[in-house]
Amino acid sequence: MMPGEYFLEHAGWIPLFPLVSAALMLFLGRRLPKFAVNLFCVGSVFISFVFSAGAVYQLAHRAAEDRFFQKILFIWIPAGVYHTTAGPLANFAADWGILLDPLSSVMILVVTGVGFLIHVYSTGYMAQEGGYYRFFGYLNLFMFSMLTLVLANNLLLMFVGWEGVGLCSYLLISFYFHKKTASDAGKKAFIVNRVGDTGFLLAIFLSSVTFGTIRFTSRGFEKLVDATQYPGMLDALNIGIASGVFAVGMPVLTAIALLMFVGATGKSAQIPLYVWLPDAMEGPTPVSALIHAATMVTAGVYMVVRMNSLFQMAPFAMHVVAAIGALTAIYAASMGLVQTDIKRVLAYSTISQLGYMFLACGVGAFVGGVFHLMTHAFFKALLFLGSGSVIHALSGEQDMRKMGALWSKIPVTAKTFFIATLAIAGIPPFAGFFSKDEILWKTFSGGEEVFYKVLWVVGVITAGMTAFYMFRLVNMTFFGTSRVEHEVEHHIHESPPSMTVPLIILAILSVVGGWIGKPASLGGVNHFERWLEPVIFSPPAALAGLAERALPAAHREPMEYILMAVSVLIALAGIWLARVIYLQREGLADRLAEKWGPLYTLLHRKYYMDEIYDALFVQRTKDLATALGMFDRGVIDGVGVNGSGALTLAICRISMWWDTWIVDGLVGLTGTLVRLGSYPARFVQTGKLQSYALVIVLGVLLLLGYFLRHAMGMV
Amino acid sequence: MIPTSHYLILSLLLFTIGVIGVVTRRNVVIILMSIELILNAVNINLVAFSRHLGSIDGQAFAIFIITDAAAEAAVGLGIIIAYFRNRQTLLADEMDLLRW
Amino acid sequence: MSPSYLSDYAPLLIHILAAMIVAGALLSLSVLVGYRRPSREKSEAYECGIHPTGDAREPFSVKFYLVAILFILFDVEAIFLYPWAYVFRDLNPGKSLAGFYEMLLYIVILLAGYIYLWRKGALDWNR
Amino acid sequence: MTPALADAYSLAPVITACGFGILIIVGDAFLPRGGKSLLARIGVVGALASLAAVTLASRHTDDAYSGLIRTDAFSLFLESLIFVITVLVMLGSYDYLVREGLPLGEYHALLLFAASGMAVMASANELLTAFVGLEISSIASYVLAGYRRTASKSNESALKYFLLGSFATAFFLYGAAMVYGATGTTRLDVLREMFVAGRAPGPLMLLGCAMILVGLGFKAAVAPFQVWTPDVYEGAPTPVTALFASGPKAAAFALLVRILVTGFGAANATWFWAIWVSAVLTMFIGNLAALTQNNVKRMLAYSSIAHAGYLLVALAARSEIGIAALLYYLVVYALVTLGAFTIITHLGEPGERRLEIDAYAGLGTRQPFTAFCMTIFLLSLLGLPITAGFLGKFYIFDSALKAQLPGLAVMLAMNSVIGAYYYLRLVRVMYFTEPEQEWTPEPVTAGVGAVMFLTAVAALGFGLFPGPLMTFATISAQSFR
Repeated sequence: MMPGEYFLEHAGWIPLFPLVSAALMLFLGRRLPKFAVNLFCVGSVFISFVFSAGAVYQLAHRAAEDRFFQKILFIWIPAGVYHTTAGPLANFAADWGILLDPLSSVMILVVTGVGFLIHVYSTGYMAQEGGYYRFFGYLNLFMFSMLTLVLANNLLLMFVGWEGVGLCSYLLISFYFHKKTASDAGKKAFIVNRVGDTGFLLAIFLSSVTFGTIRFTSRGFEKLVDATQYPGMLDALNIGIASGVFAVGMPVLTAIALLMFVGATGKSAQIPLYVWLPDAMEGPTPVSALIHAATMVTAGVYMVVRMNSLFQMAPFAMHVVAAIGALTAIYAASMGLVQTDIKRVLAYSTISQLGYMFLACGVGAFVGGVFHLMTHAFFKALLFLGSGSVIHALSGEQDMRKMGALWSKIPVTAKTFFIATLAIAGIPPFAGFFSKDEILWKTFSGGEEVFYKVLWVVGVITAGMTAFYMFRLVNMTFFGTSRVEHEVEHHIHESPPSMTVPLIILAILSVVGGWIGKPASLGGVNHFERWLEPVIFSPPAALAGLAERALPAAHREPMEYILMAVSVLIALAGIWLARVIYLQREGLADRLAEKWGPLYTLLHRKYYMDEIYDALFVQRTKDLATALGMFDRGVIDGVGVNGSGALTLAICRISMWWDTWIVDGLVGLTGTLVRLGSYPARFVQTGKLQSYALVIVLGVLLLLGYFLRHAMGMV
Repeated sequence: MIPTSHYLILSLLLFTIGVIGVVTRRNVVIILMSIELILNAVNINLVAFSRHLGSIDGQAFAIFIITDAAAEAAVGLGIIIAYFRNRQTLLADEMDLLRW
Repeated sequence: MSPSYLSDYAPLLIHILAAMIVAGALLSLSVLVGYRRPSREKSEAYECGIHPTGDAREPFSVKFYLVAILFILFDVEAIFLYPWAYVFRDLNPGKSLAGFYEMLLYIVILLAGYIYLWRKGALDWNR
Repeated sequence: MTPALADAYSLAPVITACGFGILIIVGDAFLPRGGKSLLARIGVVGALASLAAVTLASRHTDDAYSGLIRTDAFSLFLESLIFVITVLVMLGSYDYLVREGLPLGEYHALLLFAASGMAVMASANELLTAFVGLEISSIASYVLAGYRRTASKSNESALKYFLLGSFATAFFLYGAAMVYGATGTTRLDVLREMFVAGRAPGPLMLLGCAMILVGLGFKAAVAPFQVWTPDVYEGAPTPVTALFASGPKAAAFALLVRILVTGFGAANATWFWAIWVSAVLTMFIGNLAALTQNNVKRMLAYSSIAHAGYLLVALAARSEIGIAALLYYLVVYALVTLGAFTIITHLGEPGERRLEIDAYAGLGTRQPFTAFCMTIFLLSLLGLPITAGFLGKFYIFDSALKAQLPGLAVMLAMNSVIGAYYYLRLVRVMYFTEPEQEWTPEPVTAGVGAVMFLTAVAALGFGLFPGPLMTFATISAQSFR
């Protein structure tokens, strides 16, 4: 440990400040005055930010290859030596430890920095709401979970954070729990995420059996610590490659990578698990900004980049990631074209931009993905906060058809919002331009196959659509004629400084945030790429077929300029179109909607995906459950009771024994058998003692039959 | 000397009669009696095996089963009486307050 | 069938004969000496207090069950005394009385159950 | 130490529990009507003393009573668990008994007898001993299920439990007789020795094994022998249900492991698929049936079935880590379920009126501590990280994967997703729904509060610091080497 690394040494404290504050809020919050809530909650995040900044600063002072800091706080789950069918496995353990490297540095700065601004903003936005302390308690709990997620040094701890952010997301989406839509949305988010989580969990277990460890790397321990004691997955992978155990495209590696990506699709709202994110807009706007735009939803991207070594070893998984990313990008953008709820437009935009990030990862441009993650955090947080400010000014109105001409009435909000829009549309020199351009260029140059060219085309079209729907939003909200309802109009006011100052800071970041990743072709030095270089896995030279992606710089320059120009032009075209349709030609929008009726409806109803999911999964599960009940009441009681009545009349002379047998035995038996085949659950609980005895006897017969068959096989 | 297999077949018959009784009879007291029948089938089995193997363990086992059967009968009749007092019936198929 | 085989049963035979003689003597003595006042009840067969004729399925007091069950319980517990007696010598090697004390403990436990029944009034017919 | 004394040492917990049980019975006979609460205290002291006596037993870890009883880390682990459960059940039920006007003496004596039976099951090394333990605990349980003598539901519960229980026991006995006939012994370790030499188990032996599985499967409430569970759990007095869902289930699984691994280890290829199928059925039936249940008590009864399925997954792994995972999960599940049922007891109100899920509306604001504890229990049952339930599932999952059983592992994961629906439903009702009628829950008394607190601490503590418990479980699992 080098002297003067105070903040690095105490990087483990970074998540703790919000945790302490969250605990305080949830246990004592009700009794605290509002200013104390502000002090603790905003203060704790600020301290976290200071510690993060300090730690990253000290990390940056190390030599590039030394920029890893790992520390095990305590051994969480010691498993010792396991004897399995796969042979003994020594000292498998999951620890509660932190890993600070260039990648997690970027993440903690974004999380604490943007998080702090959003906390400040929330003090203004939530000032009039009930449950103020509860809101901030959850928000701080979220910060703790998110920081645990990004600082974790192993998959299981990361999963703890992963579940933690999911839980907080659930709590915050249903913050207005008296609204049914809000609590439904919360539940939807949670359950959809659980589907993804199952994939992630499977990936963790599969990794543990494959690599014998779930720690990411063994780098970054203090010099005194024997790193071989703490093997990481990266080490296991390298050793395995060297010894030939692991090869590119091995099924088990592909399986792990794909399962992880399933987890990522849940959390980062990709096809097919994206459906929860638009509904998540039921939560308060700062929550949308923090969780559903800037931080939590990017966890999937973070995970994929964190596991980039594994993904690079599984080209098929990479292709899947790229394809799903591109598909999600254009699909979500198309739905964003016609939405009228200001927050929903932004929600689809978020899904679309997350698709971009996965596209980047999928074509091997992990750095580009993280770069876009960062710039997106700036401008998308700004867009959400700005929309919150608009909603605030209009006393809660979210429908863009009831806005317009707000530019001069709420100038700070409008101007910052406009900057963010330029950034997301990819207009130079705003932040979004650099990151988006890098992704598109890397996609185009990702390989010679048609696959990459198609992806590029999709990306460029998406860029145009993005510019279009964002300017549609801006035009409908800030320009044109006012369609604001009369009684609302009088109350339009600019938000208080606690809200506008974060907007201004984020606006500055949206402008300059991209400059650290200025590509060499534009005369810059790509600091961002250099910074992240140590965490990107470069396969050993022995593995041909992976390394050839990096084309020599001399060849790509002319092409790169052309592509850059194309994407800017497309963006400008989108802006122009939005201007024509929504500002210059009154009524054109409606006419177009009419002319393209079915398409419009399809887009507007989000391709009916919610309905399809509902019909396919939700309703079926519910049906199954109710059917069990119905079947019992309907068929069994119907046939059993009525049928036995008729039978008794017909054959009333037959003895009681027979009667009982018919009523409870035979009907029960056939009923039981039928239900055994059809419904696996409540069916047997008829309450009748003898049907239970019958089930037991059937079980005995099955068991005996099976054992006997086995016995005969053995004799 | 009667071969062991005869005892086993007798035991199996008793066992089957007991099981059928449990599944088909409506009166809970008779169900209880059917269960006792199964226990006695077990006893016959054990004693027959005990003789066949020339080991005393089986008979010891049987004694424990006899005791257990008595205890079960005692507790069972107590429960049945309590049930009858509340419900005025002893029919198994009228017992369905608890279901689904 | 050797004579010695039959002679094994000689004590039994004597026992039976003695019993028959004593019983016959007592019975004939009572016939000769006793008063006789026949009544309807007295001339009926003795059936432990139950009417000897009529429907066998007639309901009778649940108390009979209780007493019967208690009887069976304590009666059946005595079954353990037989194997115990059979191996008594093996259970008490040398001069120790370990086997004896073990059975004593068993009886004490049964006694505890008996005391419980008695104090709870299970044996009180009139309750 | 004389042999007789050494034997007594290894049964010390059982002897202690029975001794206190008899003391209570006799005391009940002589104490005046007003002085019965003393008996409850004796009961708690007795359970604690039995727990302490486990340390006595640990001094003599070997075969005892000429091999009928075996005291090893495994049996000590389960005995500790069983008596901890007993203490907690007693603490949680005092107020209930007073509220319902039920006699205190017999209740505590029966609890102690049941616990001693379970302890015998945990250390039985022979089929007859196992049967005696099984019956001691079962007969006490039958009576406990019908302890609310005047309530029809309680009668019905007891009667169903009794008839089906003795039916299942009869199968167990028939199986034991077959095994005895096939091999001439009922001792599990002798059975193991017998088949070590490569002798294959014959049909009679295998059929015996199948029949024994029926009896144990019934006690452990696994499919298809789980049918009685919801009815009996629903009808029994709630604290008794708390016991049923934890104690006998633990003892039954202990016996299942002991018999299958030690006694029928040679036939593991045969019983493996039976366990596999049963595990799948149990998980799905339990979880699916719980989905639409509105009675909280019954819902948790179904949930307990599902958890038995998870435990079977660990058993199907047939490895030491599998058994260790099973033991770990058993502790976590038993304590958490106990806590949850204690809360149901506490909120039940006289006559157990408050059992519907709607009755829990608004608990979050009316009694935050209770709601908080319930939430922890539910999240732990659901298996959310940081709670012990998560780690329990993780260990089982892990053991299944390592035993090359990806199918079971995936189904375990699917089931925990299904479980989320009904566990979270209750959480949502507690916090986010307002009750239709105003109500105030009874204040939490010391006993109930202690149970809630202790089990909640366990649910979190074992989740954050699983080390010691997992070590104990791992050592226990090594008893079968």
